[in-house]
Formats: sequence, structure tokens, C-alpha cells
Amino acid sequence: MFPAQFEYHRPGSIDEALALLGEYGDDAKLLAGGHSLIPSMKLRLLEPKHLIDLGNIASLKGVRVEGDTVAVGALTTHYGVESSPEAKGALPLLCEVAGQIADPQVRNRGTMGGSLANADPAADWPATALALDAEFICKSDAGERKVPASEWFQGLFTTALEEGEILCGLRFGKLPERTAATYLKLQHPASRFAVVGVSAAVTTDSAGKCVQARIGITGVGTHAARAAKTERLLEGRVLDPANIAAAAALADEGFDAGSDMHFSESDRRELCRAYVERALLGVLERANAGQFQP
Amino acid sequence: MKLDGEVVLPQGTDETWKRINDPVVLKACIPGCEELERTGEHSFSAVVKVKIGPVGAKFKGNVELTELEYPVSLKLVGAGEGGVAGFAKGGADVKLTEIPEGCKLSYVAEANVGGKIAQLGARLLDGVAKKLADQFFANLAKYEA
Amino acid sequence: MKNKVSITVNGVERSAEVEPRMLLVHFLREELHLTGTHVGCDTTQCGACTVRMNEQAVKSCTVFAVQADGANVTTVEGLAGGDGLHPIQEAFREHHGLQCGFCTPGMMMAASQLLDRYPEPTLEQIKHQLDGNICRCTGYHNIIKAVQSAAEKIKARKQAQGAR
Amino acid sequence: MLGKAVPRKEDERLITGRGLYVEDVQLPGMLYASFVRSPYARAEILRVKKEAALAVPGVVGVYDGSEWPELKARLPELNGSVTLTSPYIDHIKLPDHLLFPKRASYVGEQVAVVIAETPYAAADGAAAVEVEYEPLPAVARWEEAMKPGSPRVHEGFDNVVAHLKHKVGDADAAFAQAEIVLDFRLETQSLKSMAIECRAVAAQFDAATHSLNIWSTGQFPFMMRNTIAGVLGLPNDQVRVIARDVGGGFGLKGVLYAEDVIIPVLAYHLRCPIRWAETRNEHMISANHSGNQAHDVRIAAKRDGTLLGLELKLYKEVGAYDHFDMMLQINTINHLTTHYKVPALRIEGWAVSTNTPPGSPYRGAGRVEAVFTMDRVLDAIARETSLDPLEVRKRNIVTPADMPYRNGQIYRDGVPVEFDGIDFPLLLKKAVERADYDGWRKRQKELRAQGRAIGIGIGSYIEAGGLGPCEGSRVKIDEQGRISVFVGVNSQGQSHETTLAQVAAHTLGAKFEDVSVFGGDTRLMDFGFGTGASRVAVNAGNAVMKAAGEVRNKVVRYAAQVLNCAENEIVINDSVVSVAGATQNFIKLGDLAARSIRDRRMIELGGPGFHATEFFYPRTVVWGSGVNIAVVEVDRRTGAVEILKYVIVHDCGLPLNPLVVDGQISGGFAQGLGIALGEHAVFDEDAQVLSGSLMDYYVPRIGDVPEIDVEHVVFPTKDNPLGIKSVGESAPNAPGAALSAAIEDALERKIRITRLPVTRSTILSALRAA
Repeated sequence: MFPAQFEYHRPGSIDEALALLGEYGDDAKLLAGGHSLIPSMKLRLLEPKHLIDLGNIASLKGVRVEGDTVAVGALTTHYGVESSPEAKGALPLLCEVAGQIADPQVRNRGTMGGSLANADPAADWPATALALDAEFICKSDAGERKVPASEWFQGLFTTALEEGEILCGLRFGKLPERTAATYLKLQHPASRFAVVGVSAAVTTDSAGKCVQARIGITGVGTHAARAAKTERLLEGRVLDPANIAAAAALADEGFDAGSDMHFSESDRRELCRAYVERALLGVLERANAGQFQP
Repeated sequence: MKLDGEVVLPQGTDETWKRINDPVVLKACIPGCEELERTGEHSFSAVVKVKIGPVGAKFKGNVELTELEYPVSLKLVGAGEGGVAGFAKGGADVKLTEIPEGCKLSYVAEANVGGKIAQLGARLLDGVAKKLADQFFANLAKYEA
Repeated sequence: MKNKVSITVNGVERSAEVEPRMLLVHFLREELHLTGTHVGCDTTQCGACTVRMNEQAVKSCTVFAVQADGANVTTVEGLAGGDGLHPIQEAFREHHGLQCGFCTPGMMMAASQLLDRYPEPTLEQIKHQLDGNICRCTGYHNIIKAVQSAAEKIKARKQAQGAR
Repeated sequence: MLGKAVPRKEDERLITGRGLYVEDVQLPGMLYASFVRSPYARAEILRVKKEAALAVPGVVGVYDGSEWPELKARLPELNGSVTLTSPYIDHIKLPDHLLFPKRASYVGEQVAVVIAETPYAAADGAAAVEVEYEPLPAVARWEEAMKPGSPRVHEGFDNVVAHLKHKVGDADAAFAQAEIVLDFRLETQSLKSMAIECRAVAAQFDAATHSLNIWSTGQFPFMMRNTIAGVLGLPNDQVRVIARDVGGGFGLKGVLYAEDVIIPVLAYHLRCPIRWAETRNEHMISANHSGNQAHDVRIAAKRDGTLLGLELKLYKEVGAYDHFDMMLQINTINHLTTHYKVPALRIEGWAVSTNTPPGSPYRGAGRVEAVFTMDRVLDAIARETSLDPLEVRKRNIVTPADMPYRNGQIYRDGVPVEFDGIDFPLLLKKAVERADYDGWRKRQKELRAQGRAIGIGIGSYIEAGGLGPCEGSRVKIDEQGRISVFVGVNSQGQSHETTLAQVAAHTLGAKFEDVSVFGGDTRLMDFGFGTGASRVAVNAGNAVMKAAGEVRNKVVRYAAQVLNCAENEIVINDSVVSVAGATQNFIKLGDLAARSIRDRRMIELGGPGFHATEFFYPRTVVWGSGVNIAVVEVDRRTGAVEILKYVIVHDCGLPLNPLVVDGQISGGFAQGLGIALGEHAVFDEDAQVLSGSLMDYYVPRIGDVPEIDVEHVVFPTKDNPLGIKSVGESAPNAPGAALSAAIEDALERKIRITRLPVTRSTILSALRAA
């Protein structure tokens, strides 16, 4: 409940933050919303000597529509996304996901960038970053680097973010026409993290055939990943309950599902398949109703 | 918690055996290992920094190799104290088999943690153990003296 | 190693030198002696420490006081904004929305954000917006009634003010 | 005033942030404590190295029990338990529980304490204390602990610390006649109370009066006072324990913990106020838990569904120290048969020590286990005979014709259990109607055809409340007409300040607004037994009634003299005393009280002023009861359970305040829901705690709790003047049983539910196995 001592830095710009990061290196932690970091510090599982609070860097906040893409600053809070008219207009799936994260107080503080940089295996955003093929904008002294979502998540709490780099924002490209999407989550009863979170974005043609399927899954493996086999099986077939069921049956393949005191590996795999199937049925329903992501 | 796995190492069983018994190699391959010293013929003391997501702790402990049957099997037993974070102990039965590609190393490990990491990280233990094991063997496979 | 912070709490600017590690909840309780805001857990689950910070409901156990530097904070002591009770407080009392009262300040502060964002909340919205506050005594049924009643009271007050 | 749904008096301060919980106590020069706790479930404590901690800025001292003889004290063996008179127990042998043990016996046991100028510095200090341990093999589960070769929790003591036997009727004959014999094991989980306020204690030594003021979150302030006074060698009256605003108790705060003694002892020696507040993590690991319990049942029944007899082997995990002997087991036994006839019963029970925190009662205290067992037994008979579970219940229920009915148990106070004036079939009938049981049976069939899994379950409980020995109250009218009601008990949210004020106002004829209730302070009364076992309304409520009645008598006698009328002409209404039929002839209660102070006529009325102290001794416990019916839908793919309808029909006698009764039912139900579907204190095989935070320990949230449909039935009792029963521990008891039955029924009894909690994982893995 009482964190250890640290020195607090509040840079006003990204460059200042990078300089501090360069100076303190491994002894420093970046503070975004702090809703994973601060609890760890309170329990003294983490005792960084320096905390670099990014909260004062205005350029890292906000949702902007730039041409065909939606740019979200890394420090934008979940509620900032949930309540963003820009996001609602351009990519409503983002609002749908944001509104399901933890609870209102956490959504008011927790940030999209913090969540994606932390890469908790049960966090919500990773599934959607994958399903939407987001681009991760990282900055370091060497300049800017863009990482596709498919390369971002590398393991348990491990991302492509390199030492000395700051995740500054996300860019979500325009989805193909006739893409319907949804986020379906089984909330952990105690922690409110995702036991399984499925973000599905499926493009169909006017005949109902699946042209492209992107399904990101969080909570099941050691890190979020795409349900590659399910996607492949769907593509080129009519998006209907039978094909969905067949494809969802493969959803957990390739995931390194573990067991804990709440759910066994078998439970996780079963829930993964069921939630993928239901998410896809949800997508189908939206596609049939003409509710596409703009 | 139990975990098992299998890796194919490019080196043969002899070389693999040597590496597992070599403090220099072990230090280079154990993820986060800051110090590793031989304290007996088959025992070592170690300092390992574990930094995964919500936890960053330095574990001080010992590793011992027992039931050595050159060059096919051995048992690795270790225990470490991580201060406020708690402690970890475990053992692994390691088997080496000569194969055309080099050496197949299979292991069956059992690990136990206690203190705060058990109390607060229950949902992550499986994943952490797997990650550390995977990293260790990946490092071992690509280690070059 | 202390940092100076200046936080407007319940309308009054309060300054102090604090260690950067001091959590906002401890700043409020131990430095300002505003003990209405409680601590019920250490993993940001229970919501007993909820206050409004720049209008947003936050769990003050997961914010460092230094992060709140320059912010406007409202605690349960300032909820009514003067003498008398806030409609939420009235409603919690009338509907027996509290028993031990320990989670109540946080619950009411979360409810105040809920009613700002959703002045006529549906049952689902009430449940979704109070998901971050655990109550162990009431079973929540009376909390729901209290929030519904508070919404009515606020509406009536606004109408009365509008009529004037 | 009685029976009116008036809003609570305590709320005004609680909703404005002006409550005074222990952590709110802030005194000049206050120091703060942080405990060093064992990370091992069993370990020899070889050495406590204090140097590094003492060097931490702000740290005042580090104490490991070697400093003062008082720190070598032990906790009282039996924490307020009164079961030693139980005829069931045949053996009990317990080790001493020291404040600072030489050997840690569970994870989180206190090893040393750091005192510092701020809570942060105290935590820094605790982190800097280096302890050398020699870890020893631990035993985490009662099954293991009972094995002959298992490690002993305490050297020189068997892991089975207590044993009991009880029988009713002829079990052998029952099994000889039985057409059906079934046996299985039922298990209920260990729980934490999870009051949102964790435990805390603050202490201040007052040099001027050489006395100690202590602020406590405990449910038993007098026991705390007496223990600490005894440890320090002070008269009881030089130790004052204040426990006024407490943020929930639920049983786990009804225990004297080591910290409760250590902090006052240190404050006494250091001459500085000290405060300690448990963190949630500490609560999860080191506070007591309810203990796993297992029942091996063997059922003798007839094909027509009649239960002939029951054999029960009861295993209870009591943790490292057994502070409640076999109270919980005895509670289970005494509530076991609920509404049903069990002609023959043979019970054997064991209290088994493990390397987990000490066991404590949690709201319900053994009743959840009883209800789960009885209803699972009846459901098993239904399954075996293909009868509807409702029909099996009807065939075994105790009827009004059987009243007064003795089930053969003997309560903890030594009095045989007897039900009178309770109409169990009526409770069941009302619940069945309210739940539309028959309608759901029909819909269940239709919906099953559509592939939907709908199930119905019944749970029935009885609740003994109002356990003695007694409680007292002092009632006083001051010169301003304010009425003070003092009681020897404190509240953890149960609304005493309101309900007891209602009793006093009603009895005296006073205005409700004029009455203030004061409890939770050992200076106010000479005796008090505490808040637990649903005993306050019955004991303290009736004591208030007696004391207020006595005060009223004095008022009447004196007023008759002052107003020149006959005593039977005196009317007291709204705090005004007047003469019947001559309302202009009146005096306000306060004025009368003021007048009495110097009036020699008061010699005959016991001295100046109007006040009286009275005690209420219940003959034995009173029995509340109720029926729960749950209708659920189970999602076979995801294991999700949706509650479609939940009915509670209950009797708690006359409600003092319906608002408060409803609140108790609602809150108790939510806890029962948690017990049914997820709450679980989990230890691994080394007795390490895995449920160390609210990230892993489930507590129902607002969206998890369904609507409930409650019907109050009143079966009056003549057992006490107020005609009340208890309600506090009613509602958590039956959801486990009712929901288990409903889930099993929804899945067409293809799975067997024999263990609480029933999680998604339970359902998914059972379905995989089926």
C-alpha cells in the first residue's frame, strides 16, 4: 500500500522524456495512466528509482482523424477513446472496446498506450490492435519507428518496444468497405481483466462472402495474438453460422494457453472457441443489419 | 506448478552437457542472471534479476545439479529468495538424446513460488515459468563462446 | 526529496511539500485530515477511495499526489458544495443505501460522475458505471434505488432552478 | 415507532465523511506500525536482523517480542466461545497462541513490527528487516493433516485438535430398513469476510490518568479490554476500548488478533500513540479465514422419498490455531436438519489444524454448510427416486402438527433445540407460489426442447439467533430531554443506533429524534458480550426495552406526584408527559428530569434523574427460518449462470425496522451469491496463499447481483418481550444450496455438484467429464 521512494520527473515534451529515459535507463519507469504500474509499486513488486510521468505531454493525448486514419495518442485515456466523437464517427469499435475495460474510474486514468506497452496477457486493447492491424508509433533519440501490430506482441509482457523508446501513438488505418466488427469479452469475475477477449473485424462482399477476417484474441495465451487458422478458414467462404462454427473450432490453435487457479487450460481453450464463435455471430448480425465500421 | 518442454539444440549431447555444467554458459543463458559462481563441483550460487511486467525482483539463490548420468540425464534443483517479492524453488529432470540435428533436450520441471509473487501473481505464474524456461533454452541453443 | 504540490480540494487551494510517492488518498487523509475518503484495497478494485479529480472519478489510491498538482479535487466532504446534503446523499439515506458506510463515500462520488454523464440512467448504465465500487454490506439493491432516486431529485432541483 | 421504516440515525455522519473509523483516528505525535510477516507457511524463525530497518529514516523501533515481557503473552485460548458446555465434544487439546511465536505456522504470521513516524517509513522499515528462516514442511489441507506421517502444525500436538460425536435415534435401524442408501462427499470452501474496511487498531497512553485508550475494529470490545488489561496488569477500567464506526465485520473481526494486543502494549511502553491498519494484502494472507469443510454423508431413505437416517462425518479445517474449539462444527450440526425430519442421525466430527491462518466464523457460521448438505441430500434422494425435488421436501417437512418439534440437537447454550409456532410448509408454499415453480417446470420442458438449460433449485434454512448469555442497556433522560441509550455492543453496520432508538422511543413515549444510542465503548457499560451470532437485536433490543420500561416507570411515578394525578392517568407521548384527559396539564420529559435532580422525592425512586440499567437474559436462542428458490439458465458453452428468478421467503419475527431487515436480506443474499458462485480463499500445496488480492478473490459487484423477490412472513415468538428473532445471518445460508440445485437441474442432472463454489470452471469441467 506504500510504494518505495522514487524521484519524480514530469517532462513537458517527448524529447525531454527521451532525455530522461536516456539518463536513467533501467532505473526509470514511464508513467502513463499508472493503473498497472502504481498497484505494483504499492505492493512493492516494482521499485523504480525514477518515474517519468508522461501526463504533462499534451501531444501524446487525443484522438484525431487524419485523412483515412484514426490516430490515437498513447496517453489518451480509455474514457477519452470511449467518449471521443472522432473515434465514434471513424472507428466505433474503439469506443466499444474502451467502454468494456475495467471500470469507469480506471477508464478515466488508464491509457491505450500504457496498456499496449505493458502488454498484460489479459488486457483488452491488444486484441483490438491486432484485429485492426494498428500501427505503433515509437520514438527514440534515433527518430520515429513504426511497428505493425502483428510484430508488436512478442511474449508475456514483452513487446517490440526497445530500450530508450517511447510508444507515442497508434494509427488505425481505414477498414475495407463492408467491414463489421465487435469486441466480446468474458470478464474475470474478480479482476475485471479479460479471461477471453475477442476482437473481430470481418469484411464481407455483397453476397455475404468473407473477404477478410481479422480476429485478435487476448487472455488465452501468454500474449494476444490473431486466430490465424480461423481467419484462413473463413476467408473466401460465406459468413454463416455453419462456417463460423467450423472456423471457431480452430480458434485456440497456436495459443500457449495456461492454467491458473480460476481456469484450466481446457477451460481457456473451450471459452476461446465459444467466444470467437459468438463474436463472429455478432459480426454476422451486424453485417446483416448493415452496421459496418465507417 | 508443473511444466515440461522439449528443445532441439544444434550442439550434440556432449557439448550440451558441458554447457549445462559451465557457469560461464549458465550465466549467459539464464535470463536476467547477474552473478553465477561455482560453489562446489556441481553447485552454484546465483543472482538473477527477474523483470516481467508487474514484477521486478532480484533473486539470490543456489542451483545444484544432481543425479548426473553423463551424458543422458541430470536433475537441476534450485531455490532463490527475492526479498519482499517472495521466493521460488524448483527442480527439473533433464534428458538429453542425441539426434541428427544435434541434441534433443527434454525437461519436466516443477516450480513453486511463495510470498507476494504467489499471492498476487497467481494468474501469471504459468506464463512466467514458461517464458523463463523458453528463454533459457533459446539462449542455450544460440550461445556462442 | 519532497515535491511541492498545490491542489484545489473542495474549492480551497491546499499546498504542501510531499514525497512523490505519497498517494493522493494519503494526501487527502493524512495531510488535509479529510478522512471521508477511505482505503479498502491495494489493487485498484474496491473504489472506496474514489474522488473527483478535474470532474473525473478516480481511485485516489492509484494517483500520486504529485500527479494531481494543479488539479481540482472534490471529496465526499465537498460533495454537497456547502451546507445541507447533496441529492445523492439524501437518496442514500432515504433508501438505506449504506450499512457500515465505509464504501459509501467512494460509491457516492462514483455515482456523482454517473449522474453527470447519464442524468437519466438506465438500470444497465447504473450497473456498468458503478462496477468499480465494491460494497460488502448492502447487496447493492438499495444503492440502485438511491441512484435512481438521486437522478429524480437532481432533475427536480434543476427544473425548480429553471423555473425561478 | 416500532416496525417503522425510518431512515437511519448513523447515516448523517457516514454520508458526509464524518464517520470515525479506526484509520481516521489522528493524534499528535502519532506513530505507525508495519508488520514483518512470514512468507513461509511453516518455518523456524532463526534470527531477526533489525539494523538495516533501524537505519531507515523515520523508523523509531523494531520489535520482535523479546523487548518486554508483555510481548511474550499469549492470546486467549477461546475467543468468546461458549461451546465448552457442548455435550458433543469429547476431546480438545490446543497449543498456546503467542503474540510473537518462535515458529511461524502460516503465511503472514507476524514475526516483527516496525514503528515509524509515517506509514510509508514503517513500510520501508518492514521491508528492510532481514529475517533468517529455516523453512519446514507445511501441511495445507485437512486430508493431508490427518494422515499419520504428515508434518505436525505444532510440535507436541496432534493435527486433530478436537473431536466430537453426536447421535439421534437409531441410525443402524434406519440403514437396515433403507431401500436406498447413498453416500457422497460434500465440500464447502474457505472464505474471507472481505469487509471493505480491513482490520485496524490504534492506541494512546494517557499519562495523566495512567490509562490506555484503544480504538478497535473488533466485534468484541470488552473481550479486548479485559485481555489487554490482563496482559498489562492494569485494572479493566484503566483500559478503554472504542469501536464505534466499523466498516463491516461479518465474523472475521470477532476475534482478538495478535496485532490487537501488540499495538496497545507498544503504545503503553513507548508512551506514544500508535496506529496500525491492515492492508488488503495482509487481510488476504494473515487475517483469519472460515476454513474448508467436508462432509461425508450416508443417506438411508425409502423409495417413496422418505429420509430415514443420515450419517455424517464432518471434517473442519481450523487453521494453525483453533480459537473457536468446535463452535462452527456444532453450528453446522445444530442447523443441519433445517426444515426436515431426520429420524436418525449419527455424526462424528474432527477439527483439523493446518498451516493456514486460524479459522473463524464468517457470517452464517456453519449454516451454509448445513443447508448445502441437507438440500443436497434431499436432491440426491429426488434424483434416485425420480421424484420432483419439491415433492421430496414435502414428504419430509416438519409440519405445524409436529410443533413443538425437537430435532434432537442440543444448542451451544446447553438447551435442546425446539421449534414452535413455525409453519415450514407455509414458507415453502409461499416460495413455490412466488417463484411460479409449476410454471417454470412447464417452461423448463419447452425451453429444453429449444436447447436451453433452465433449472430450479430449493434451499431452506433455519437460523438460531439471539445467543446469550445476556446483554444490558442503560437508559437515561437528561435535563434537556435528550435520551441516551447505552449498550455494551458495537455495530459494524447493523443499524443499532436506529433500531435500538426505535425501541427506546417506543417504550418511553419519547420522540425518536430525542434518542441517541451509544455503543462500542467500554466506558459506557460494565458488561458487554459483543456483536456476533445475530444476537444484538434480541439481546440488546430487549435490554433496551427493559431499561426504557424501568425509566418510564420512574417517570410515571414521579410525574404523578408532580402533576398531581394517579399514576395510571399519566400519558407520555412525543417526549411530553401529561395527564389523561387533561392535556393542558403537562411537562416535558427534560423538564421533569431537571426537576427530579434536586427533589428529595426521588429517594424512593433510586436517586436523582431518570435512568436505569437492565439486562436481558434469553432463555435460549430463537429460530428464524426461510426458503430460497432459484431459477437459472446455464450456458453450456461458457459455463455462465444467469439467475432468472430468485425468491426469498423468510420469517424473522417482528421487524424493528423493515428498511433495515430488507437491507440485511439484500446484503446477506449478495454474500450468499458470492459463496455459491465464486468466493474462495485458495492455498497451494505448500499452504502459500494464492488469493492474495481482490484481483483473485471474487466479491460480487453491482452488476453481478440479480433482483430478488422477498416476502416477509411473521411467525411471532413469545421468547422475548419484543417478539423478534434474528435476521443478520439469514440470507447468506441458502443461495449455495439453491443455486447448486438449480444449476444441476438445468443441466438435467448430468453433472453432480458437490462442492462450493460453483464456478464456470466447475461447470465446464463437469460437462466435459459427463
